[in-house]
Amino acid sequence: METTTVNNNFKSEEYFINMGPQHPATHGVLRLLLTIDGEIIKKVEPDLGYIHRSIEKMCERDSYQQIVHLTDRMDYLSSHINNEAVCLTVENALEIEVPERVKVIRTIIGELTRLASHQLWWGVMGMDVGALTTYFYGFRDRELINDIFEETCGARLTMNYNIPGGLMYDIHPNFVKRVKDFIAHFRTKLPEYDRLLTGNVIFQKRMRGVGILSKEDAISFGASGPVGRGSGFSCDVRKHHAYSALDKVTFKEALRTEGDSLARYEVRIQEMWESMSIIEQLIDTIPEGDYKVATKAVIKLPKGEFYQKVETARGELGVYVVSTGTKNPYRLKFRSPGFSNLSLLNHIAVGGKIGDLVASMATLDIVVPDIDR
Amino acid sequence: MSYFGNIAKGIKTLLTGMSVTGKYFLHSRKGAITQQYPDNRETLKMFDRFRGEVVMPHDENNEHTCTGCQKCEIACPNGTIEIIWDRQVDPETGKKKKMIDQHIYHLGMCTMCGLCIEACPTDAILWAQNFENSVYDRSYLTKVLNKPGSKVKAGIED
Amino acid sequence: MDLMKVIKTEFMTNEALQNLISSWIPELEFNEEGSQFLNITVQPEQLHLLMSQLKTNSETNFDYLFCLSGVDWGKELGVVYHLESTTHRHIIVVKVKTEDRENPTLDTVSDLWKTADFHEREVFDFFGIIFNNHPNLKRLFLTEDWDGFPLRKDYVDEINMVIK
Amino acid sequence: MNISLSITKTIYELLLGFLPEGYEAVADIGAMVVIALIYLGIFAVAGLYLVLLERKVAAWFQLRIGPNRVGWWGLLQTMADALKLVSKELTGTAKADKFLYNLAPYFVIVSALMALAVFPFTQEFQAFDINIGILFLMAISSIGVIGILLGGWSSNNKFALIGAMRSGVQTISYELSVGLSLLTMVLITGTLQLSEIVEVQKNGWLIVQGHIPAVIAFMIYMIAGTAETNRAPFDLVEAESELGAGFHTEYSGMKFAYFFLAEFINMFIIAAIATTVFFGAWLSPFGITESLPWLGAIWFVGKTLVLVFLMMWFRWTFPRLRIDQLLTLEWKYLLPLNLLNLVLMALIVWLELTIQF
Repeated sequence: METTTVNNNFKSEEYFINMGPQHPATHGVLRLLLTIDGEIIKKVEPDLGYIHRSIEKMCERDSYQQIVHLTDRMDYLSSHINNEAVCLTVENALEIEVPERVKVIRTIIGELTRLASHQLWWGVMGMDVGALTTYFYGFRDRELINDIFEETCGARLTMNYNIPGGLMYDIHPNFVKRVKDFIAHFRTKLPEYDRLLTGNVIFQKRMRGVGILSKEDAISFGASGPVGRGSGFSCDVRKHHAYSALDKVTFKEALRTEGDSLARYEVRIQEMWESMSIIEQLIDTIPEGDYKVATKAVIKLPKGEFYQKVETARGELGVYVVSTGTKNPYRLKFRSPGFSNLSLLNHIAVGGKIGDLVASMATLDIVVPDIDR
Repeated sequence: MSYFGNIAKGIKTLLTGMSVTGKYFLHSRKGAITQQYPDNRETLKMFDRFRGEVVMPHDENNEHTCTGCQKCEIACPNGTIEIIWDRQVDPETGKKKKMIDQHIYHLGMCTMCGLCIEACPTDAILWAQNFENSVYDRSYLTKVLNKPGSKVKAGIED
Repeated sequence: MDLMKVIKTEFMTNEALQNLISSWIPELEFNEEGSQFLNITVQPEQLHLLMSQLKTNSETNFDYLFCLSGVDWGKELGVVYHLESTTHRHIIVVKVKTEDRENPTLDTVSDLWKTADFHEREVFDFFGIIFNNHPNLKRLFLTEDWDGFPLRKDYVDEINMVIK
Repeated sequence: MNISLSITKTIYELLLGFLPEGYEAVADIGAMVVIALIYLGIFAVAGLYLVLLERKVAAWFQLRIGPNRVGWWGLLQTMADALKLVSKELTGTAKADKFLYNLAPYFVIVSALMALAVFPFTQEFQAFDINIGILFLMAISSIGVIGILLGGWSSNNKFALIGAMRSGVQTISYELSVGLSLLTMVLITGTLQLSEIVEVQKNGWLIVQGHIPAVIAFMIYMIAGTAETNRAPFDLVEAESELGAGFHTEYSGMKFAYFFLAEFINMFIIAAIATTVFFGAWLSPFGITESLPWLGAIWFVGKTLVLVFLMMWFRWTFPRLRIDQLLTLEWKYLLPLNLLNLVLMALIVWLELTIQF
């Protein structure tokens, strides 16, 4: 997009524009400093920290049970998977073997969380490119999942259902039926998503070839989740480092090689199909048994370092715990997917238009509390 | 003639999209998912596990089961619960026993994580399904969970 | 999908990795105690050399820096790099420590992994570790005039920090 | 042929009856003022109800209920909104060009209202029947963009400026398609006067008379017309997710309401032009209600509302185009097709292949 100007009278001038912290497209309090030449973006500089709560520092004073609920408030759209990451770290460190039932339930709810997150993303994605109705269709289906969560976990968003050693309580008796009803419902609604938005010629034009991220760059930028997989980077933690009951199910890792916004979009749509298939494989065979194993009231991790990665709806969440053998972690670092994914925004947005920036940012699926932990 | 082919294909995809919204438009009468909240208060029932606020159930003799063990206070990540207690002579056994004076619950600081209720050995505190917690002053959010004059149920030990 | 075929399974065990890496730079400390990965402790001067070797060597090929964390070890400040190879799927942890708490300086790896750009800014923000040759080293989350580095163990803020 | 001046004439004669001899000029001006006031009253309210309709239709597309609190079925909702906007404080940026900043909303609303004058709602109910009706409409509808440009530029906000510049680019481009697609139909009618265009359609609506090229012209007209009114999928001027609110970011209170109302009146105008030119204005299908001339207004408004609904349907279904795609659509697709269509229509008229009843 090189614009060479012969006549100096028409020489364009770069200017700054402040996108956010209050802006409809930044989905939260993210501030982007844009350097623009007309409509063409020359530089994007994210300015973070508007809602940084220093969760990592708070973790250093909290017990391991209490840390779990803080992770709800990082990436609130995949709160259950965040909880699971911390619980798995603690369980692995203590070498607790949780019952099969817990593993299966965790996986089912984790996949439901992923579905709910992608549904919300789809709705917001449509809204970012100007199709306002998608928002409501996405939310309609997400409400059903939230109802399942509310019935079993007691909360719709920040569930805190996992505890180190298992689950806070057993699943609700209605859980299995509700999940099955939901899957049956959503199998009819997901094709509608495609008909309304994916196939739309305007949408295709807006997304195809926009915000291209090559595979090498995706790896180098530490992109994970659908962002990495849209570029052909096979980074599904569920495949490569299976946890909970994910080693018992078969599913296809959604991969695209194009690396543009449309590829990232399609990866998420395919992931919704795969998540539904994972749930269907597990929902009928939830093993009987306890929903938790007893842990000590005060959990002390052995001296050492522990790392656990899980696949949230946004990508790879890593929990790095340095323990000195006390009841609090010495240092706890969350490697959040959104942080790495945001760092590549400048790379993919430069040279595009303002509309392209909004579209590619929507496909990065940024949740700001995940970045500002 | 891919030029005209593209136009035809494009128009077809646009019409497909319009058929989706059009279908919902025609079924809008019964398909609406709006909950008209203050109007549907009678029928709106929360799930029984819904975490609205922490309450302490009292029985008909104004007795609760809180022994003042403070496990909930320790479990709480945010300092939501404060228990003011002292040792009093139990009138039945004659021994000195830990008794709560006030079980203070700061709803404004609560994140509804549920750790206190998990931690409680005597099930003295429970979740209530009330979700209409808005008040005009922040100080109303600080609640004393044990009722005035209440005492611990006989035979409850931690 | 033919993408799956690209992934070679030349997985190297921790032992093999240790033998290979110690042949490059002899003064490295290897440690597997208390961690599920192989830990390498490297001197700050050799950090960049080791990292570029780890990335470019075709046998190790650690091209995916998935976690970069600053740690305050009490006496020293340090950075922990978690590396994974997307082709061989082995994982390694590299640690680097510096005892200079006043003016801790390490080499940047952002020229090797672009993700380190943001992660190193985060570490600079919270631990005050200065990365040489970093393209844009300035505060990321906190304001420019923030006093101190909050994730250090000796950081005190009596107003905002609630200590239990 | 001056059949449709009778509403003006009626009022003029009424006024003349009150006034002494020799005051014809006063009566003339008085009649104009009265008609202007009537139109202003009708269309201010109609605009508000269009807003309500839009909100209701949007709600139905989106599985919602829509406004239903103020008045029965929410019918007074937009009235209440308008009252609120009237009572709001007018804020603005400190460094705005005050004169142009205040002028811009009036530009937009006045040009929108002016266009209403020429529509033949029924045979009699037409305020101003000039012989260059269509030309007048096209001219007036492109004045509105000056208001948008002024508003965006003078409010000293970068988002508003980007919005305004987009608006300029967009309107200049799509003006062509609107003009050419109407010109295609003028080939059949042979006149620019709206009343005569209606007269011609007594032999069948123009979309039937002109069949294939007329349908193509209608589709192009609808696309370009939607773009003219800056509505989704061409709402780059406002582009909520990109520019916040676009050109009217810095406007508040009644000044914002003028922009808002003008958008809806413009939508009505675009649909009304289509009704007049393609769908026989106040003529009923197959002449079923020709014996009751006053029913024409209902037919006119009914047809217009169907087209307005179509535009709403577009808005609530399609994603927004990007600015370069917007121009690609116009210059690479609509314009060549339009020119081709014009030739086709000329051929059809020349060979007398039009369908006449």
